Amino acid sequence: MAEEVKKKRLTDIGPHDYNEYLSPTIKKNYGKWAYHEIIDTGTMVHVAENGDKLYTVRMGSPRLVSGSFVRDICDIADKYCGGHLRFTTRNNVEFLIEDEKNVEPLKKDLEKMGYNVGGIGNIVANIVHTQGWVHCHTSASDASGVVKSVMDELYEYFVEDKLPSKTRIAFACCLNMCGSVSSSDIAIVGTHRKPPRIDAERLRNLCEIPSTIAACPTNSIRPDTVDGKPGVKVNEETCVFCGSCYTVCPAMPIANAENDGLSIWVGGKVSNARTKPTFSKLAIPFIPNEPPRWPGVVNAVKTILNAYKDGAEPGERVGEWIERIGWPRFFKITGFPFTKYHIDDFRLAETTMNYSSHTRL
Amino acid sequence: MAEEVKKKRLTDIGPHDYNEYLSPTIKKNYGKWAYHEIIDTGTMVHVAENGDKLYTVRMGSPRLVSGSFVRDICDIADKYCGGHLRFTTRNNVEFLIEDEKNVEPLKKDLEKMGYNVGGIGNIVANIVHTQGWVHCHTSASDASGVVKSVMDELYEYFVEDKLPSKTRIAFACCLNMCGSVSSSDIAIVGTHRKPPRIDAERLRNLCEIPSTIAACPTNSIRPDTVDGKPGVKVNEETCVFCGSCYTVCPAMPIANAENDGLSIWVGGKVSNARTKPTFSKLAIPFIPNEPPRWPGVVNAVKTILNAYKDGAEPGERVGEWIERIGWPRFFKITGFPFTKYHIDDFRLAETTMNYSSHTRL
Amino acid sequence: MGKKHQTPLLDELKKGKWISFVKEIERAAEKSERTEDLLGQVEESYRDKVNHWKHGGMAGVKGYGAGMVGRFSEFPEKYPGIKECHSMRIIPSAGFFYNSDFLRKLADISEKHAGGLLNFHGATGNIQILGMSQAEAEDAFQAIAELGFDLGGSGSDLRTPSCCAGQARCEFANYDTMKICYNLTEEYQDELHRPAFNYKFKLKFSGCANDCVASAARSDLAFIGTWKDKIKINQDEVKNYTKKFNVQKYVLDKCPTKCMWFEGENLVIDDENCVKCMHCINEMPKALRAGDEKGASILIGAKAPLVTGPRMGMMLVPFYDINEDAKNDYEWLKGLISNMWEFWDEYGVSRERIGELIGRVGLNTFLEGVGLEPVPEMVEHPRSNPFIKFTEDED
Amino acid sequence: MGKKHQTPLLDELKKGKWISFVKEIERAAEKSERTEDLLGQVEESYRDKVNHWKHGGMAGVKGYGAGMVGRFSEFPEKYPGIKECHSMRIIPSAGFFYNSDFLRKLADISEKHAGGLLNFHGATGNIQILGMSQAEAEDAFQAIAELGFDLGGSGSDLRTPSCCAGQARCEFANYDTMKICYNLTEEYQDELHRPAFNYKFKLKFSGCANDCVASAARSDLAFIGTWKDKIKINQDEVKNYTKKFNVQKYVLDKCPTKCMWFEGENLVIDDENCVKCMHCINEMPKALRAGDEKGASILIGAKAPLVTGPRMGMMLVPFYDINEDAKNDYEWLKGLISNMWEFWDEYGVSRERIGELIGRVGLNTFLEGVGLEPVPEMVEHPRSNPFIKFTEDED
Ligand code: SRM
Ligand code: SRM
Ligand code: SRM
Ligand code: SRM
Ligand code: SF4
Ligand code: SF4
Ligand code: SF4
Ligand code: SF4
Ligand code: SF4
Ligand code: SF4
Ligand code: SF4
Ligand code: SF4
Repeated sequence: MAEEVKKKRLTDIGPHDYNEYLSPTIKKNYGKWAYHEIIDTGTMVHVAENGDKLYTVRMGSPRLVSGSFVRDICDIADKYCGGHLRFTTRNNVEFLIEDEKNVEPLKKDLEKMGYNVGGIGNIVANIVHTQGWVHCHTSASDASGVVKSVMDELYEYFVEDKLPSKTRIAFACCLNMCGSVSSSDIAIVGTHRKPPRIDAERLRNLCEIPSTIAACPTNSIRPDTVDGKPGVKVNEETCVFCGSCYTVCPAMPIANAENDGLSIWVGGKVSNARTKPTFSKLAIPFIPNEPPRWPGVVNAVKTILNAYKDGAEPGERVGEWIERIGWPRFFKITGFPFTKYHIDDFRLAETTMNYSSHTRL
Repeated sequence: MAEEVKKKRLTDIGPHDYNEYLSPTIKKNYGKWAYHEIIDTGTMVHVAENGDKLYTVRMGSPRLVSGSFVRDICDIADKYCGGHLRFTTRNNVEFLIEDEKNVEPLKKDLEKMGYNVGGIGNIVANIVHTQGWVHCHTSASDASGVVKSVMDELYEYFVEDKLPSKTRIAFACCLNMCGSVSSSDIAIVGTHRKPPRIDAERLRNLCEIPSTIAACPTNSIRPDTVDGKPGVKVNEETCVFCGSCYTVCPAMPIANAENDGLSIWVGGKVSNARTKPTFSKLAIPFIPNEPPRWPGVVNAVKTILNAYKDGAEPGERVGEWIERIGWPRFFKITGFPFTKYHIDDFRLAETTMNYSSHTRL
Repeated sequence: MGKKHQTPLLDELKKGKWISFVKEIERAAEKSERTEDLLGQVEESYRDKVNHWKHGGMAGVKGYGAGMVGRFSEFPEKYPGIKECHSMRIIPSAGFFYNSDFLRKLADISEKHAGGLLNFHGATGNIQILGMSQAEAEDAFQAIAELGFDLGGSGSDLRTPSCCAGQARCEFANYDTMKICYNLTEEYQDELHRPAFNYKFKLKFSGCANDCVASAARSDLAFIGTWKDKIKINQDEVKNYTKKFNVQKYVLDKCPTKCMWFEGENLVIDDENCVKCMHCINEMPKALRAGDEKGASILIGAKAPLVTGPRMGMMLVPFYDINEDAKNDYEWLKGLISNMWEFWDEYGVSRERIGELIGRVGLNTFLEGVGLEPVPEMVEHPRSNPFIKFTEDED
Repeated sequence: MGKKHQTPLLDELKKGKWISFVKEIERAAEKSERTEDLLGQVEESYRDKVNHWKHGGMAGVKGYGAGMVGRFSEFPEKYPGIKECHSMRIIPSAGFFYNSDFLRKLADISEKHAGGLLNFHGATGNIQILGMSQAEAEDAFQAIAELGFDLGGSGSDLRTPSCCAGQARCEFANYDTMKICYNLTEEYQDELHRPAFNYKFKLKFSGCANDCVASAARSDLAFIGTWKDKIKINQDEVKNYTKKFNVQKYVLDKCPTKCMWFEGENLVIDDENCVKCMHCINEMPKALRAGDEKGASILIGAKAPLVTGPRMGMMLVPFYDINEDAKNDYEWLKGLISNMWEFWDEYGVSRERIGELIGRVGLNTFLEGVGLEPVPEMVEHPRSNPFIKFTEDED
């Protein structure tokens, strides 16, 4: 009897077969696409070797969505494209349309419903981001709120094609950096500035001391005896406020209302097109949390984007532009101060120095 | 009385005033040179703003020279250029001639005396090198003998201008690398392959144990007790045979007749012209010592030079050429095997990896 | 029905042109008291400038060690609806292709068993349902399983693999990203559901060097499509492009190896020197296409900054004949992966990603351990320091 | 007179077209028994494939801790002439300019007091006389001093500074390399003669970015000439060059920042973007010249591989107004150097070069220590890891 129940319970059924979700045109032309054309920021067409066409309409998404949102997009998909849709790796929605006639009506419907059509071509791409105050215990800032504030300000760049290249912005609410945040054109990262507080008693019950020590990038955690019992102490001289200890040990909270905020990073990329993938580099070490609309962060991003738009050549990513004009000029143009924080002092710091006399004067 | 003697003794007189040695034309045009022209591999002319001309004839030197050699060049200088001459930073001799008519006779005289005129322009420059078996206790190979063997083979490239750019070869007889060896177009470096031998008794008398331990790049030396007395032991698993311990502690000799030899490095440069200064990279990890004429090393250098000559564009240094064609192709063209030794495993090893999908296939 | 909690700060985020997540939470809150409480707590965070979640906590379904992330409110009395507010991770359909039927049913489940809030998708690629309590987990899981979907990775396990749209909707794909993503997810279900690794392990598949799933920055093992033979040139289309824009300046001059030039009106490519970066093909998709001998490069070790600093994937296998291996159910690859996991298991320490392990023990040690030969493509350049560890066997 | 020792192996090195050091040793040996013994021992090394010197040993002149390198034969009985075979280092004339009178006298001294063998020059730039015994050192020193020359550096001291020919014979020089080299050598005699540092410290001066004295690779402090304002263009000469070679390909395309282009026949340079690399000036010396606001960049920390790997000089002072400071006897620079030496003395450990110290403590700590401000020119790029050490004072 118990056995029977067990058998009925579904488990380890594995991934769903994607083939079920492919539209007829896709199935037919799988692996046989010839080229694509971008029609406008909301629309592109992929043309198969046999001439078949597949239209894609892209729509912005906040990623954190309600069941009602899901039903909205399902309705549209049913109405115009046989219920076929997908999400992109940057959380946009894509409607996969076989009949060209349906493209414009679909877009009109979406706009009527208040959704954002765009995100294709030389635009500001949807900001990849994380949980923030909505769901994560280690967050130094909210995620969705910052993203919303920035996207409101940059909205024109999502719907109009007027940048030198695609600009990929990413947000992470702590240094764990859930996402390709460390290699984005512009990255916004939640940042603490005070050492963890140690709750010695909870620590004894909740934390494994060796793994807590091992979690620290700067070896700032040492074993210690507190009230005659094993504990840890933090060397505040060397602690870099990364929060890694808190990730493994709940008794070392690091969030701090007055001192948490955000740092801004620029010039990373992942693609291998032209240049190799590269990390984002520090632009602004710290901007305080300013909910609900984070004006400091919004302005910083806008400043970078404007400088990029004015200065870059067509096709140049943010980092390629900065490499061409040089970092000193980047700081000059944006007006961001260059500080000691910009000079690396971590493990491989010495490899980031200027080993040459090359300099713009 | 004692005081008087002391006064007479010359001491701390400091550097000699160079002005005494400048020819009239140089004095007159000091800081007022307008341009230069290379006439042939042995001759160039510097033209001053006022039109004055100064001819330079360059002559090869083995650097290790006799008093007789010195007198030879003095005679020439007296005969043709008022006794004015200098040495270059790569140990060549330069005669500084004010009267154009003296240029060719001077060169003829030098050639008659068996000296080598050349070294200007797109040539193989004089090989900068070190003491070797002639004078240094830490040498893993001879210096002058290898240099002589290589220069004999490459002689045509010293006297004829037929390379894409100047090729700077350097030699060091041990990893101390006395000279800009670690950043040469082609570098030849004396290399040990066995750990040091420890003479425990001498060590006690001659060596400071903490500084011996600190001298090791791989932390392979540990304190040890030998016969109840303090000493050191070497972890042969991690020792990289660098000889640094021998430099500070005479009781840890590392030279080894069967296992010493030379490694070959390529693609370094010091100038900031175009590209930044860069280190030479490993081409061949080991070639045994083959005195008196080191055919293995000579062939290796020749192979690199030929490949460079055939493959590089005008103006390209060795390293710039390799960067353009890629390291895989360098190994393919030269036929040198790529081995585990070529993959860095020292301190900053991880920064030398290919962090991209860029690859020639 | 009035609002349960006043949210003056969050209300500011309903303004503006970009779609508002606050409105989305409110839409869900209309049907869910617990999501009303979520709104309330987030408003408090907006006021206090700190999050109000307890650290971690347990959540999961029977037999699985992964697939749910536990989350508990700091103020369970004030916001009883989110006393438990776990998220459930669901393996997506490869390439994120769906139909409306499935999505509607999933929306229903999210409202029935959780807060009616979802992530399409989490940063690793899972569908996430937010606001679930442990009590509902089993039913939610069964409902999802009935739709043919299973839970994704979390903790020290194989994380849910993900891929770009690839051959389904992209002319640039050099191999079938969706097929291999599906195949390996299926193959390694146990590693995915039951954490037994030192730490997380991620797989991502991009069909070409554009790397639209950011595999080189975010996955321990990244598969990036490439080709071996010559780029195919349609000279007529090249001519069309030259009429439209400055091909010399925007394509040729930006080729990383400068291996293209014009001979008269004809474009010539020195393919031996091409590093398959995709740039020229991106700019002139009608004129240029990758060759026929397609495959993938395998990069290893990418990860986020903690503990030793961020890492990009580094070249491990310059050309993996993935299309051939596909015919054998990816046998060669699975062998390699199993060698890697063994090596990682044996030499890695807890919370050490495979990239950090390689950084610690050195690439050579790793290569020997997994049975790969050193090749120059692995390095940016050979070593420049002279500290060579000569070993007996090579004397 | 027959040869004292047979040298069949070394005789092989008398063949060939390049000038033979063996012949040079033989020429010296004709007048010096000890150099005959040197030949014999080197022949043994050629046979045995190892050197035959004892490790180090003492040698020097009164009141100096530097200027001689002790060297003793392993076989003093067999080769009594080189029982002691020290070398004496002599500060060269700046830029290595000499006249025949001095050189002849020096040759005499080398034959009278040593083995008649010399190095022009040692790798640091000293003249070296080889094969001296301690007994002869004082007389040799006095003879040399009478010629107006002094001993050079060795051991843990300031090493003999050196420089390129600079303004004496080069149109590219942006400052007077020889003058500053002379001045600092004079100023720091005590530091040079009496080792009191943690380790050696080297100064080299190159008049421009071509760096003909390899300062960026071999000196703890490297001075590389540069300029601030616009490159001067002679458009007529540019035209002449375009007739001679492909200026676009070999000059403009190789400019590291691509900051030059043609507008019609005229060459235009975006000087704000020029990194003063010298390439264009090198290729077209008649057409292009550096601007008028000349100075030098100061790079710090270059050194050979041991112990932590080779280092290049890194940018410390992008523009040092050296020509202005020259008017004040290099007062500003001497202040900076004294701050550096103090910092090195205080925080460095024995046998730690200043570059290694900076590597260990971090550039910021060093900058604070010596009183320089951080500027973006110092780095290839700002940090990419997020581990920022925020300090109170900046909050
Ligand atoms: C839909 C999507 C793949 C998916 O499976 O979901 C996708 C689709 C396409 N990508 Fe992508 N890329 C997508 C994420 C990416 C990412 C990943 C990311 O952004 O996190 C990258 C790497 C980002 C980076 O480098 O930091 C990426 C780097 C590229 C590039 C290289 C751009 C460059 O020059 O660096 C191209 C080529 C191009 O744009 O010419 C490209 C080209 C394309 C093409 C043209 C390929 C094709 O023929 O179908 C597609 C339409 C481009 C467009 O949106 O303008 N795709 N693409 C992703 C859309 C994300 C979004 O909603 O905005
Ligand atoms: C005489 C000397 C300076 C001295 O004070 O002694 C010197 C003299 C000149 N150098 Fe040099 N360089 C001298 C060592 C160097 C060094 C140092 C070294 O070789 O160790 C370098 C850096 C080497 C490196 O990068 O690895 C050097 C890198 C240059 C460059 C940059 C070359 C490049 O493209 O990378 C130039 C520019 C050029 O050649 O067009 C240059 C140009 C020149 C000019 C044309 C400058 C001038 O107008 O007078 C001189 C004649 C060049 C020639 O020999 O063809 N000089 N030059 C040195 C001659 C050494 C020798 O005997 O061979
Ligand atoms: C949900 C998600 C963010 C999101 O909003 O999408 C997420 C959320 C968390 N991540 Fe992450 N990570 C998520 C994708 C990533 C990624 C991106 C990726 O996979 O492409 C990364 C960077 C790539 C990488 O793996 O290095 C990432 C790097 C981390 C790290 C740092 C790992 C490292 O080795 O450096 C941690 C810390 C840890 O593992 O303890 C972490 C830890 C966490 C934890 C579990 C917090 C913690 O302290 O233990 C977060 C739970 C938040 C919550 O409330 O759900 N998360 N995390 C993503 C997973 C959703 C999904 O499964 O689809
Ligand atoms: C004579 C000379 C080589 C030559 O043939 O020209 C030389 C010879 C020695 N060097 Fe050197 N070095 C000489 C220039 C250099 C240079 C080049 C330079 O100064 O431009 C370097 C590389 C640059 C640098 O300083 O890093 C150099 C880097 C070393 C090192 C490694 C230092 C380091 O920090 O890595 C050592 C080892 C040591 O200091 O203990 C060393 C040690 C030695 C010793 C003293 C051997 C020892 O183990 O203590 C050698 C004495 C040999 C002898 O019999 O005279 N020598 N040494 C050069 C000095 C002549 C002169 O004063 O003009
Ligand atoms: S980035 Fe940090 S705070 Fe944000 S979701 Fe990831 S682990 Fe949580
Ligand atoms: S916050 Fe980071 S640096 Fe500070 S103690 Fe914790 S783990 Fe270490
Ligand atoms: S390189 Fe080594 S062996 Fe040669 S002279 Fe310098 S210290 Fe001596
Ligand atoms: S030879 Fe080098 S690596 Fe080996 S013990 Fe000596 S110092 Fe250490
Ligand atoms: S990675 Fe390449 S194959 Fe995949 S979607 Fe992007 S462009 Fe297409
Ligand atoms: S793919 Fe990249 S490397 Fe290859 S030819 Fe095109 S632009 Fe050049
Ligand atoms: S460094 Fe510059 S100034 Fe000095 S000699 Fe070389 S080219 Fe002339
Ligand atoms: S000096 Fe160098 S950077 Fe400046 S314009 Fe000339 S080539 Fe370009």
